[in-house]
Amino acid sequence: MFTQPIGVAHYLVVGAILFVCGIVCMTTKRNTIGILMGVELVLSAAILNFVAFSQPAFRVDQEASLGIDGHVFALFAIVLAAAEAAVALAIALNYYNNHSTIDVDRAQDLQG
Amino acid sequence: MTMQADDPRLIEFDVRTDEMLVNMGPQHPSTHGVLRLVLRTDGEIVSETTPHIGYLHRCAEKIGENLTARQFIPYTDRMDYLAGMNMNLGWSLAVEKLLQMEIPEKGRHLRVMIVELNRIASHLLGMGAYGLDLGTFSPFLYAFREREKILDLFEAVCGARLTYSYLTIGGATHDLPPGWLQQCEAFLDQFEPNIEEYHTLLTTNQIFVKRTAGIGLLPAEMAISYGCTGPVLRGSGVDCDLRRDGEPIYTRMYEGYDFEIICERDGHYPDDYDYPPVPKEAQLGDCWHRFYVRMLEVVQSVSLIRQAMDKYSQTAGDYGIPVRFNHKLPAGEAYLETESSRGWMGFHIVSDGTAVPLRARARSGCFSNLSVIGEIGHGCLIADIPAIVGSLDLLMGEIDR
Amino acid sequence: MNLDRMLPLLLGGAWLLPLLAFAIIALGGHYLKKTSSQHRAGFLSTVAILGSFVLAVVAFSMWVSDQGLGEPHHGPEFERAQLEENQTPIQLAALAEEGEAEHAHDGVFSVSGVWYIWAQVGEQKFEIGYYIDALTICLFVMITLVASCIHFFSLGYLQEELETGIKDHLVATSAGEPFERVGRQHRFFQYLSLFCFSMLGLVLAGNLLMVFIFWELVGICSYFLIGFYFERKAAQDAANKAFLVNRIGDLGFLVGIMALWGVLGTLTFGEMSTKLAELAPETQQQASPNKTTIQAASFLQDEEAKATNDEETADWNVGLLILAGLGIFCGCVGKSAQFPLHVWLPDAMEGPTPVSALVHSATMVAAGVYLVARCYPLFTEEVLLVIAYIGVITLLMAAMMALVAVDIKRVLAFSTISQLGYMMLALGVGGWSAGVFHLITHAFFKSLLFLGAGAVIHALHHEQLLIRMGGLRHKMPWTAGMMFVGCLAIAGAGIPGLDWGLSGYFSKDALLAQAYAFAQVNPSHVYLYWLPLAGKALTAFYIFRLWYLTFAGKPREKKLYENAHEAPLVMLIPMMVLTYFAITAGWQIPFTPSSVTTILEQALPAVASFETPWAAALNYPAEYLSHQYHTKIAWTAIATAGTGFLLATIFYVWQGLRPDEVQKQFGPLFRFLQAQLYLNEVYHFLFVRPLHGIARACSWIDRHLIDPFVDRMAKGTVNLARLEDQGDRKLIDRPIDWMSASFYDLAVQLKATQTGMIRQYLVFLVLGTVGFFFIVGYLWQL
Amino acid sequence: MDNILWHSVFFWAFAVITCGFAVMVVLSDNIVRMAVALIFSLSGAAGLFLLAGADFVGAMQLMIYVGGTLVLLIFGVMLTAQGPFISLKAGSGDWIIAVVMVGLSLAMLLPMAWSVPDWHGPAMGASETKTTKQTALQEEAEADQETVVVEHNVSVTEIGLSLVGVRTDLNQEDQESGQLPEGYLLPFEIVSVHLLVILIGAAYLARAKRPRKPTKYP
Amino acid sequence: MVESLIENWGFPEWMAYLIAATIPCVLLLHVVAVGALFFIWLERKVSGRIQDRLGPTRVGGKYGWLQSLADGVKLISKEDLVPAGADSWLFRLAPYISVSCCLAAYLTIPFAYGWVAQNLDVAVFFVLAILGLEVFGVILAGYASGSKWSLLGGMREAAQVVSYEVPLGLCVVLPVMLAGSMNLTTIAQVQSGWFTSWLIFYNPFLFVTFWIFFTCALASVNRAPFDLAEAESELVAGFHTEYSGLRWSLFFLAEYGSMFSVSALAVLLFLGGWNGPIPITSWIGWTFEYGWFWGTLGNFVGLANFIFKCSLGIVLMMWVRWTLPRLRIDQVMTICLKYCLPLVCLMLLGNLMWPWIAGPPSASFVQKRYEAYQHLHPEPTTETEADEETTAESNSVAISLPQQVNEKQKVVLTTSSTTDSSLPLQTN
Repeated sequence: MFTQPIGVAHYLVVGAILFVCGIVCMTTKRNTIGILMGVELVLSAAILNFVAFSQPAFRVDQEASLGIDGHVFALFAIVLAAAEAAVALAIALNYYNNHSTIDVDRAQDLQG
Repeated sequence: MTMQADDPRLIEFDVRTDEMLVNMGPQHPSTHGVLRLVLRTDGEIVSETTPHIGYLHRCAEKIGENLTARQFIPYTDRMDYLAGMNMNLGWSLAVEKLLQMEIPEKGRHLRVMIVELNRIASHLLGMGAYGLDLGTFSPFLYAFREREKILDLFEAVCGARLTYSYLTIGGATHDLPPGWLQQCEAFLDQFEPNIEEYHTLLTTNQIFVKRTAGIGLLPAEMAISYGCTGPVLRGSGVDCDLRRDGEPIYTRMYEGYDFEIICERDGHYPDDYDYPPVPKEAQLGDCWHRFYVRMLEVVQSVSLIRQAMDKYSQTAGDYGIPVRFNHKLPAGEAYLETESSRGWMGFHIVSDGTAVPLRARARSGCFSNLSVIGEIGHGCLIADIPAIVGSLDLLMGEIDR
Repeated sequence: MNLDRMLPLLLGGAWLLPLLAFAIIALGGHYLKKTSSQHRAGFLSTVAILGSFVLAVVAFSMWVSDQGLGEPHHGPEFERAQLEENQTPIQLAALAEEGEAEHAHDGVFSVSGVWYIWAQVGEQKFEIGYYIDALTICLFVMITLVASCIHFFSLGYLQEELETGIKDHLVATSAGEPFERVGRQHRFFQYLSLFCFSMLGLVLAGNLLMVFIFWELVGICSYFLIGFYFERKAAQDAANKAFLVNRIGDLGFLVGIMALWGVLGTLTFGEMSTKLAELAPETQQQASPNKTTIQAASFLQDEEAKATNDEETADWNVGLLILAGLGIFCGCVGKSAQFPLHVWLPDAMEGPTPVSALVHSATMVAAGVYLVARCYPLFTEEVLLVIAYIGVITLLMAAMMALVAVDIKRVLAFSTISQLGYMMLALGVGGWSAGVFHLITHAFFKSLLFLGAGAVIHALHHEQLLIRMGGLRHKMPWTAGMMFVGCLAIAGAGIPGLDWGLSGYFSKDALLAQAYAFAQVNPSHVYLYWLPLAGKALTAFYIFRLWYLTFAGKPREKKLYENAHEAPLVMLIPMMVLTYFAITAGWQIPFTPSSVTTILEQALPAVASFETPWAAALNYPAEYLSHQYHTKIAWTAIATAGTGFLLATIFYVWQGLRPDEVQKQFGPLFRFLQAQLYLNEVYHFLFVRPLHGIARACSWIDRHLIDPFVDRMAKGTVNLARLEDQGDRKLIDRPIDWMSASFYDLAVQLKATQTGMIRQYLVFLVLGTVGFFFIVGYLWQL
Repeated sequence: MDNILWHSVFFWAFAVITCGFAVMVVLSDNIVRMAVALIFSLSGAAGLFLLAGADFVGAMQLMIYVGGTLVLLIFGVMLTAQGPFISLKAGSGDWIIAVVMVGLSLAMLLPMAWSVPDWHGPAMGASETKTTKQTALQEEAEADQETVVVEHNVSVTEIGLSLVGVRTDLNQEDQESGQLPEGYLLPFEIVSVHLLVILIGAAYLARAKRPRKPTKYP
Repeated sequence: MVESLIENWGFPEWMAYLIAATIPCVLLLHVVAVGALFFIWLERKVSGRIQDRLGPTRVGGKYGWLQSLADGVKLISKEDLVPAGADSWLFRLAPYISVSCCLAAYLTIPFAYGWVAQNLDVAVFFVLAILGLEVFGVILAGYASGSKWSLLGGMREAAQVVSYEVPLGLCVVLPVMLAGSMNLTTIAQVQSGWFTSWLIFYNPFLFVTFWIFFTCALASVNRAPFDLAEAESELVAGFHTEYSGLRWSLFFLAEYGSMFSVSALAVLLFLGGWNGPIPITSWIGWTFEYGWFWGTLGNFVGLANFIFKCSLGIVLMMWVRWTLPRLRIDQVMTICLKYCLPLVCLMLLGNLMWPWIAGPPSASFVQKRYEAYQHLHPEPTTETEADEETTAESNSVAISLPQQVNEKQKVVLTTSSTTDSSLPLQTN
């Protein structure tokens, strides 16, 4: 296992696992902050894929790699994920402030 | 003192965190002795402080009812163990008042000298401990360096460094050893220039000023209404010092001495001392002013000692021979307050004619000073609590007795 | 002095002052209406009318200084006239033609202009303008003079109108006792000022339309003034009657104006004569006033010089012109209470006496005559003939009715109607200046008589019946004397030999002379001379009857007689002024050959009457030709007047004949005249009843034919609407409701998926995407 | 045994860390434990980035993501995790759904990941692959290999320049011909403004709600 | 290093890599451990001197130099208890996070020219990132030990991190901007020559930035006025109240380690790294041009310089610690955010404007920078022609660094398509 060179596919697998963990975390956790963590996981999976695709050494035809674009996209993704987390947390805290509960299931006001 | 809305230090709490009851417990490093403060905090902001005392209670007063007047002297030492001499003086003067006994003039000058020395030692430790509360370690060590010299002097006089029980009813247990005055003189000479150092170290240190100016603001009328005394009262601008306005039996000691009460009268302190200017953030009655009053009192005490030494050496006569241990006390009662370093120390003796007093009660200055903490100890940050407590210069021994 | 600028200003000022007074009183509000200060209204309007009088006199003096007083017209023609003194009428006609041909009269001098154009349709402008000539100036002076006197008189006469709490015995309230009301003298003077304004306006008017406007205004004022005591039922009816009858006349007047406008295309007096000239170019338009006949024949037989269409229009124009003339005259009949439309004047006596004096004797009723005088050139011969005959009929009828009238004011009313008849007769027979002169003199002595009657009524506390008066000459010597002068004037007393007489003598004499001349020229119309002569006798009889019944003899009612008293000075002075004019109006102005008639003759219009195919050639003898018969006529007139006077004295002074016996003998005739020839009943029968019938018929049609139809229509639509509503409810609503309900149910079911739980949404989201990828991934290959 | 590729070793190590802690985040109930697990997981991911030759992105991940965002989350946890909220148990029903979802999505993602042969790894034929760790000199040693892996590592200056709009990594001709896009100046500016707006919004949302009238004490 | 190992000692390739990786790690570990011990002793001595007393004298010889060893032995022997209310797993984990982060920071710090574990391109950035992680250890410790006081301590630490990281990050930008790359070696090389070429003396803005960097560094290390996290007087001992024994010593080690790394960073960025005030080595020829041996000798001198400067920095920290009282948490935040941040921005602006004010950088400076860049990205010519067709002749590496990039000049930017980021550790 350690002798085989690493390819994009390996990264994709790790990314997939991260993605799935993020989704499950989001769906099962009742704590708002838990859901935010799930979101973080999903975003990091995405960034991982970007980076994986940008490295020419990981694939057969080198030119098809994203090269610097992958990096730049990953950068933008990281920055925006941070900003998004800030806003999400602000909303969560506001909700907690007004309803004194962090439990997502209790936030059912907008139901049909 | 409620915090006004526009007070910069009012930290707006945003997320509604739950109130937290925190014990700045008896064994907390910054509470001088064993004071327990229950803080109701919300995040960093303290909304309510309630002091709990009684951890150092040794029921000295009850024991006082089974001892004769002079036997009670050592107990007074252990009340305010940093200013033992003042306690002895207080008790002995109260008894002398009951006995209507007059001690010779030389004894009085001796008493002044000793008491003022003890005041300096006490203030020095107060200053050092306050520095420790605010996080700097070095001033504490400088303070102890000076204090050690004074304790050496006291050791020379009465053999003890902390619990002296030297001044007794009728004068002092024994006279000053020869050459003591010269040692004292030498101490004073090398001590005075050092005071400048302490100012630079703390009083005018920008971070110190930031941590103390405007914190724990104690308005004059509140200080009076809570019965604060001593530097705490004078720090709030109330011009009151028993050495000058006390009972005649006590103030007679200080007759002939020219000294001025250290207090900010209409905007400035008595200008016969070269002292650093008051920073603009400091408001009258805040921690900085209390600290500043103590520092100036040290300088005042130095001048008093010098005068006392001259007077002592000039007057003839004995130093006040103490009465016998089982000296009978006349029936009746007497109450006298003296200006100790931390405030007024009052002693009340009720006797039914026998040598053993019926009731020996001590009224402690620190006790009322502590009672203010509830009032000025809220609406500030946790880090301010030690600063406020330190500025009040509390001593649990005197409070719990 | 340039007349053109000053005259309009002066007359305009005189004209507008009464309007100002009217406006102030009307708008003066509480200030003038308060009972304590009502007298101020009277003073105000009197001052205004005095101002107008002063301005009129100034204008008159300017006119005279500029135009001179005019000389009698018998100049060279006079000599020639003396020559042919005894020639036959035919030669007279020839002489007229030559005179005419020889020298053309240089047209009437007049000042006309426009103040304000208030409307313009196309190039037809409706303007407020003025047309001032000698006639206007004289009439201005006469009207303002008479109006001033009457204003002074009414200050006195309406004294009791000032108090509050006036008891009006003629009006019975429901409770039976007399009706009590507040005095309203201010209102009387308000209407009086308005009347003066409109009368002066009428006279000053520059075009027929403006005349028509003021014609109507005058009618309204008479309505107001007649109906002054509007509580009384009689006053209300009289006012209405007067107004309605006038309206009928005005209708004709309007038709006349329209026709005239159709023919001439313009309504302003100045242009009318020029337009007439254009219409009849080739006829030797008789410029000289003395020859009026136009050879209609030459006019009709248009030789080849004119295109054929000119021919038709020519006939058509003449027809219209006649219609216009008749229409205008119809207006005059209505206004001046001539034969068919005279019924309103006797009833109009309900108004206070000064009103009757001013409005129903001197001015308003004279308006008709003035209009005829003003539009004289327009009238064709036929129209003039009609005017003459109407005049004759009216004067005879009125005179006979006056014989039997018992109310002092009614007698005077009938006398006014007959005198107007005389004026119309004079104008009808071509005596333009005689008619107008009689108008002026009649204004003076008739208003005098009316004021006298007013003083008597005032003295007897509103007693108007002659049969209850008598012997008042002792109580009211001044009034009696002045009324006697009036009676003499109206009777035409004078000494033909010395050619001296009262004003009536001169005017009536000129009038009869003209009639005689006309009769001479046109023998078929000889009655136009004899009937007026007889009328003169009747006039003398009924006027002296009046005088005797009131003043002569013994008082019939003791109580009335006691508390009779001489009229106060404020009433006597105006009567004295009028008496003076009644006497001197006819005299020549000392040191000058001219008199009032000569001044009037300056305004004699150039007559351009047309020869029309219908009437035989009528010759209208020029006025100055009639002078020659002057003395002969005078003697006959005096004779008839004398007989009338004698007859009256026999009846009432010498009790020779007892009036009641005569009544019994001529019973039916007496009753016939008493009831004013039953004309009121005739009119009622002819006009009012049919009208009611028509009205009833119309209402029946409306109720029974139109209403049912409309109701049925309404019911039909209601039913239709109900039907449609059912259809809408059943056919359209039901399916739509069903659809919306079904959608709603679907929505409710779908709503269940919105649980509000974020985590479940996420699960759906993921399952959705995964499913999608599976489908795309695997099914794609198939 | 043949040559151990340290790159792969480290890759699997970091992969195990990342996935392990990610699963731990899911499984643990205590919110604080979840936070810590998340920190380790994302740090592991940063390691993976470094292994993939993206130094700058790795450092950014560490600094911004782990250093910034997660501190924020920790703040959130600290402020809210009082008393009962520390561990909110999810119902058992949710777990079943979760397992189903995991199964389905993995079944979809994994084959997809391996579907493209190109992604399996560098030069299938070559037994050895070069990783960033191996230096250029290494090639001489394997000169005999037929395909030579040209290792290309993106340097910070290139990223920096591309952000500013100058693409130094693409050869000149393509750039001139205009088919290839220039740098990322516009997105860079947009992101900066976007960030500003978001942070102001977040600050506004979470701003202190000053009580209308100052209470006796806050 | 790897190649020489393979050739000289015939290790298999992966073994070679393994060894090549472990050597730097061991070295670094020693530097930190020994450094910590030395500095603990030094702190006691310095504080004693400040407080007018001797400090440790008796333990282990003349100047009590074994005092820290004694402390270590004491700490190891102490009982390592875990409080009842604590979250045991996190409680145990916290110290290791702190220590590992602190040690990781040394990865990219060059002690002398070439003596660096991993010559990363983003070295500065990497160090900052790792320093940022250290805070997790403190927060977790604060939270995990269950007591209110430690939680308050942890929260204060978190608040402090939020406030100091931004100015710290910005201070670092200025030298990086001048040096043109984030690689610490390049930055140090740029400052070679007389001490005047040190960046601190480059322009006044940088001088002020150094002192701001120093303040923020103090805050990041929780020292002296900013040691709120473990404020004895208020919070008993802050986050590490409940810790005792070895775990507590780990925290202590982490603190001193990060103290050293921060001052190392300061030295490298501002004080010329391993270049001494006087370029003696270049005078006497101990540089790599004259061969590897002389180069290493020069490196040793550089190492001494570097260590001396770092310790000076640490002494400065100690001096500040024993004089100033502690600041309150809100005062700390105001200082970092309201005073340091705007000031740094101004300095940044000033530095940007500097070439406009004082004219373009001196030729020598540019030359040094160019050389430094060369070292990192050697000319393609010397490189083996890996790929002919891609390196067109026209490519020439003439990157003029971004600072000079301004619109007016048409910049010819060409780069070799093949650059190798790995450091030519083994030039020659």
